[in-house]
Amino acid sequence: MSGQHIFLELILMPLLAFMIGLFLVLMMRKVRARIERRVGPPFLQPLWDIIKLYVKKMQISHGVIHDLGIIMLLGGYITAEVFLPVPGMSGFTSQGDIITLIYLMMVPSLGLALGVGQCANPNGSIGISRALTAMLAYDIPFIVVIAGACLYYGTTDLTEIIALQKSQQWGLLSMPILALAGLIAIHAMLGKEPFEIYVAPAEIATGPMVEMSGKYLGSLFVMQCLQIYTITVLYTSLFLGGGYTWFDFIPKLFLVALLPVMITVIFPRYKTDDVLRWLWKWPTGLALLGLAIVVLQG
Amino acid sequence: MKDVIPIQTNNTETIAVSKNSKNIYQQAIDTFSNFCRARSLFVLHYCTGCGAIELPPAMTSRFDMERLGIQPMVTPRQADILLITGYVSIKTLKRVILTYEQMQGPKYVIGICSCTVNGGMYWQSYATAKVLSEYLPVDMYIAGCMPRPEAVLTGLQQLMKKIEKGEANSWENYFKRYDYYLGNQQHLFGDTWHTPTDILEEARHYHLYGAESTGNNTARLIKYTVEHDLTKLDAPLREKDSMTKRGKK
Amino acid sequence: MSVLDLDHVFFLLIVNIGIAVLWGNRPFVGKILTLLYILEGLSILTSYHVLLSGAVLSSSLTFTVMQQTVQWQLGVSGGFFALITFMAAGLATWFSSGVWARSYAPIRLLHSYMALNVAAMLLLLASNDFLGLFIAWELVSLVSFLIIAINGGRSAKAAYSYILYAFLGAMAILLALIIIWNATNSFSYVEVRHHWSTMSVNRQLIVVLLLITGFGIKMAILPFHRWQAPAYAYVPAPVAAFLGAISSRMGLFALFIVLLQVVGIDVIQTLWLPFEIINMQTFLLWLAALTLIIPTFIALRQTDARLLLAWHGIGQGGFMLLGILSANALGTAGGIMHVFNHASYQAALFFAVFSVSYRTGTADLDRLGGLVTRMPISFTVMLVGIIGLAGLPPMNGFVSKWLIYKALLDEGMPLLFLAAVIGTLGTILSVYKLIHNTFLGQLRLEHENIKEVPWSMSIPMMILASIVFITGYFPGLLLESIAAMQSTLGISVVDYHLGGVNTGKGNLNMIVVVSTMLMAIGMGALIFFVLGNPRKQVTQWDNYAGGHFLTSDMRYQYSHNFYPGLMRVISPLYRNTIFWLESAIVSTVQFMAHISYALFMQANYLLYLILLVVISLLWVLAV
Amino acid sequence: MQDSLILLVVLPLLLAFLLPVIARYLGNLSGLTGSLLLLFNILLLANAWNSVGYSPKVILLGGFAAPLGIVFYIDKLNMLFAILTTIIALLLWPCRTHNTDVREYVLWLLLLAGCYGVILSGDLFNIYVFYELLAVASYGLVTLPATGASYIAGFRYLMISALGSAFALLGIALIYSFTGSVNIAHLAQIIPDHLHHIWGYSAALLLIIGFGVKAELFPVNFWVAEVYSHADKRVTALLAGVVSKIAVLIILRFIILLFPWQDIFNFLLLLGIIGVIVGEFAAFYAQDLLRLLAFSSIAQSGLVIIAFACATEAGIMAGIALAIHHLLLKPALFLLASHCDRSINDLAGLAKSSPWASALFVILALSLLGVPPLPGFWAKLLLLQSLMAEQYLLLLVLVLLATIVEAAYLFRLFMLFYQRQEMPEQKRITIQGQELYPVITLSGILLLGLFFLPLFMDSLREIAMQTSNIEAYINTVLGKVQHIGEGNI
Repeated sequence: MSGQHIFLELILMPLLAFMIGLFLVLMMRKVRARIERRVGPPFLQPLWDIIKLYVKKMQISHGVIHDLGIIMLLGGYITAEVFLPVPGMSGFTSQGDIITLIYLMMVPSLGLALGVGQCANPNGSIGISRALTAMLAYDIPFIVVIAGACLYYGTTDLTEIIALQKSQQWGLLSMPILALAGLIAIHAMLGKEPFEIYVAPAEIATGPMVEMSGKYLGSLFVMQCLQIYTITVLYTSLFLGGGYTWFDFIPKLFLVALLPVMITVIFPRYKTDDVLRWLWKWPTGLALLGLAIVVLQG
Repeated sequence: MKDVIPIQTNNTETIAVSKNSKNIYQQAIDTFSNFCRARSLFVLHYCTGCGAIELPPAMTSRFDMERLGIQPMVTPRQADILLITGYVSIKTLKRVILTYEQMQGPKYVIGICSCTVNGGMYWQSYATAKVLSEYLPVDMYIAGCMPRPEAVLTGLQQLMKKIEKGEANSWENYFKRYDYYLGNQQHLFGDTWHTPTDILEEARHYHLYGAESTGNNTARLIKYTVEHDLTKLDAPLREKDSMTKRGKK
Repeated sequence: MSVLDLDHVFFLLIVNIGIAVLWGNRPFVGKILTLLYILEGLSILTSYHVLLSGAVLSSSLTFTVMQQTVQWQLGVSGGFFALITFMAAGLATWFSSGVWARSYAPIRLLHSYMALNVAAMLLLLASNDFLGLFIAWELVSLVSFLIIAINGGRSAKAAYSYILYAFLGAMAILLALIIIWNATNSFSYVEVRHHWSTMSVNRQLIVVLLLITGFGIKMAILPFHRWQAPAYAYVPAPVAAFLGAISSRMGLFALFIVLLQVVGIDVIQTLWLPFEIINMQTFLLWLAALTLIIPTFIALRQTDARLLLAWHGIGQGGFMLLGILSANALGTAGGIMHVFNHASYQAALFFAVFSVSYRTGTADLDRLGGLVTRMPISFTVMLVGIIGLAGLPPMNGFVSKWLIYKALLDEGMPLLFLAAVIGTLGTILSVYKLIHNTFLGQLRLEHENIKEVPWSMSIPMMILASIVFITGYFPGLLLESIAAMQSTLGISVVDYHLGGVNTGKGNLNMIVVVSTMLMAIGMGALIFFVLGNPRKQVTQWDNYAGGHFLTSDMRYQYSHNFYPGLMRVISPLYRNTIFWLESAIVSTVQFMAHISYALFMQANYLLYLILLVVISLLWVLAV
Repeated sequence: MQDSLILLVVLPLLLAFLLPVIARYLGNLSGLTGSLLLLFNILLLANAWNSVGYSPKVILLGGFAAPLGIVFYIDKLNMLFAILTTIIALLLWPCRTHNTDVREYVLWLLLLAGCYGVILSGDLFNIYVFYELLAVASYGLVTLPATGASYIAGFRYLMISALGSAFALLGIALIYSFTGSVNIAHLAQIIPDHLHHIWGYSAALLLIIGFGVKAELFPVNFWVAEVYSHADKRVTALLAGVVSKIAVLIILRFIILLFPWQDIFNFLLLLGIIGVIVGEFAAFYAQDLLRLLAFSSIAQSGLVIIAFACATEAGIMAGIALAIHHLLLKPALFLLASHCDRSINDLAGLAKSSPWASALFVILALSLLGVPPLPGFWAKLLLLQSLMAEQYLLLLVLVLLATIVEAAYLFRLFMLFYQRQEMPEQKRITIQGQELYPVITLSGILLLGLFFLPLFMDSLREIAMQTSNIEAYINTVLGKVQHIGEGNI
């Protein structure tokens, strides 16, 4: 692969991720509105929000680490995008496998946590405490799912996993229970109700975002786009055979994102304890069952 | 092309504030920015009075603010609009001002209900701040007791138009005419009134320092700060100090 | 290469001890000792290429007893650990050499004990047979006891409990040694390996368990983990860094040598615990996993930064063991690499924590906060350290953990992989608490005038932090020696390059990952700084508190009980079982002691005598 | 040449009777004569050591041949113990203490004569006689401080010891009534095969328990703690170091030559291990430094007994090594502790007032604990090896666990010594002067011996080989003549 080609992918992959992420966010808001019998936001609303936040005339920072956290957060997700294979582009996927990817996805969380910590707002700290707790909650079923999938495919290389699914069958069909557990895990990962303990606007004033304004909040919006994209692509690659072309890839992403959104609207919010208990009970149990089936099969 | 206005600070040093006259690119950017700002409004409801009850219908399925790009937000840091519904008592006003100062410009204030216009049915009350615009630069009043959601939405749409035209700049007045607003605030809260946000410093930073930014009232504030040597500890201690003093009275 | 290279190092160590003992109180001595440690490290490093080729550095020191020739030679594994030791000791001495040394009363003891520790450790690392290993092992235990007890008070108490555990371990090793001797009539590694199968399966099982117990106690594997955290937490900074970085890894080194070189992982795989319940390897792997998880979650509950780090040290030891026992080239490499990585970031973290407590006088996580504006260097070091400890890219902790994860997945051990990840998640939670409660959040009123620590303390920290980053960027630097180690031990060798490893089923190239991260962070910075208006920094009180006024005497810092929701769920799991067990044993011993003493001192001795004779005669009649 | 070794016994006895007379003329200098005597004894022994060589020798007293005559048996083991006894006695010789009573010298000399006699004697009755001599002398020595406590301790000692002697005598009587002989070599031919029944066992038990009193064998050692903590420290050192080891030596001879039965070995193993465990536990509880050392001494004797009870060459070697180690080390420890005869809690911060003494104490105690590479470790290693060779796995574990208890109380002690805590002026303890030179000599021997470890091990193995060679013993004593009568069995 030529250097030029790689460079192009380095720019293009995050950019595409951002754009698709914008539409995913839009879809989420739209679907939510429609379920609530509202019209919902205009087509470019997510973009307007981000631009508006970036062009705020006053930008309040709480210190260098506040800025650094935001930069880490953006940088972490931009890195993660390059390690996610999409149709036509595989970036650096062969240089870092799915384990690397999972841990790369934790870097933005750490960045956010640092930035929020520097804000010195107790609500923000509570939010981070809850976010990390939630991470402990949803990562356990998620890791079991990943382990099961990797065990089934016999590799941790995402491109190989996709290729295997193309030649055999989708992970969804061969490991339906793991796929279900994974879906619940990514629901929690997206931080949607009933798992949105760390945003909790009515309790802790949106937690980590409480002191975020202007482009800081804008960057968080960007992060949200990239996060949804990353998670859905990861799930698609693991269970839906990745994409042959962008035309079947993007619908898969939307489908993956759609399912949690459809469910989320009807829920209120769990307590932190309940999130932990629920996620450690049901999806983890399902995932372990799926893992057992994988182990017994192979 | 720059014209430099020398201004007087509390440290009696002269700093230069440049005022750019805009070229065409900047004008284009400004136009686009205003376009986006008008289409994405985050609202912080400061629901102190009865008018708050009219907001949920405006947000939910009947009227659906979100189709206009208006979303509720819960902290002043994230919000563009401060919606003040109903009467503002003096005690509440302190919080309103604090919240307003923590919002990021461009920021807009909408007073809903008659009470924010002239005190409404509380005009005789000793404990109510009657005219909100004496303490904060208010962009728009939506009168009525209470105004219906349609009125609220119409008001918001008018504000959006103003923003898109680039006319909703009254938030700059708070910096440019800080002395005036501070004076009114001091009139209500006493001479030791402080907030954590250093408005003069911000005005300097964002080049919003005007001729009326400082005056007798800000001098009083600065004097108090210097007297109590609270520069290092900043606003909070001053606030606490003032509160305890008032308690002694 | 001259044969006397190791003599040279030993000589330097003796000089080191001499200087420390004689002039330890002088202000300049710390610097000289640092130089000496560096010199020692360099003298090993200069002949390191020889070690990499599989040769050894031998010493002329030798003696023969019981037909066993005990001699000292440093192989590549020993050399690798020795380098870590010298790095830790050198930087720790440097850290302690400045203004801190002038205020610390027993500085001479500290220097001397440190030198003794290093010397004893080198003896251990260079030992070439079980006898030499055991002698060095006991020496290491004793000098560790000395250095742990240095502060008296709480640390002396911890040292006492340490030495008892250490003796338990030593006795277990001795028993194993005697059993081995009985079967093979030799102490040399080669001979023992050769005659290993002469032992019955039960004996093999007992020996392996005893060795694991003995060496494991030093690295505080479950259920012998209780001594370590208090022992490492209440000592002065350099000591804590040194102990946390390398001292407890001596156990790992010994286990590594014994299990992989002498016993052989293939033997362990074929051993079964009684009733064939569980394979020995699986048993040990789960022990390692528990050693990883339980101390990590105990660390999560700590409110003292030093204790928190010390508990994590135990947990990371479990990680290393997990890697080494996985019987996989990647896993072994990861386990050994984690020793180096852990040494670097753990020392950095201890230094950072002690810098804070040096300036503020406390390491209580409930009494700190917001120090980032006052101590930026310490903050940066701690940030690098916690990213390493948590095992996130781009720091070196990630690489070794990746290797271990990968090995566990490759070997088809998904549950152990899960356990490892749970350990990592727990680590992330608690290290964030560490950095948040120390450096982030609201700065306290009493810490307004705090300054950064002096250069003598911050330079070693920065060196460690850069080591953490560089070995994360170029893990091949370490993998080279690890591959050499694996080939000398005759186990499968990891396929490495400068940037990481190729497995064919998922690769890791840290050069690409880190470069991409740096570039992406650059892009992030570009987006952040170029777009939008310049930022304006505000004070920490300019903070949204629901419209309330924040005041300087009520600085809202969210620090105590940082994870309440999690704790409500998992606190019933903290049962202190081992604590109760330990107290039960202690009470039993005291009871027995009382009885024995009473037997001698109070009872009617003549009665016993007559009774004994009568009983003996009865017995005789029975015979 | 080796016949001159009779002088070892004769000269102290002679001097003991002459000394009151000498003292009348020489006054305080009379103590010196004892030292000179001991020096002479050392020369004598050193001279004899080479000539003993590979084959043991026998001295026929009065020219009568064994089994009828009285014999002194000399082999390397006996010589070694004699030499060590002499050296330690020389080091502990009380002539430097002020106002030493001449009676003390006499008692010391009697004690030494008893020791030599017990070591060298080749027949049961002589052993008994010298043993009694030794015992009587030690009663006197124990009560020398003339304090109430020392009298009580002495009385307790006397009671147990007397009972023990009675048992021993009973045992000898039994044996004599069955065999008509008291010569060990002769008995070694008869007893193992012909007395392998109830009376033989009874005799064995009575002898073991009888001599076990001095050997600090488990159930008959209740005098140890009291006597050691209240007697003069030099006497304590001698009793703990030398006398107990000599008694163990006798037991070793008995079980090797006379009663080589597995039941007896098991019995001794049992007593030994109980001794070790009870000793260590009691020491763990002891709040008084001297008692602590006394209990540790019991435990160490238990270890020696265990080693000997293995009754293999390796076991004997280990036992001798342990015995020599303890014999050199315990006197030093007791002397170091001589000024610290009170609650160990009062010793907090001792290292500050007497740094060298505490350092020495710690090193010696570590050797006691068996920390490598100190000499104690090698002795213990030998013991463990011999236990393992006999597959006494449980015993091994118990010994090792007891070591942990030992570590617990010793390290508690060390930590008290090095506590950073100022001692009150009036409580300050220093270890100095007279006690120091024997201590330094003894620890010097121990630590320097470390450099000759391989050499030492080899000679130990040789000694063990010689000791376990029953044939050689019998041949040496009885000559080539193998036609000894069957006695009256």
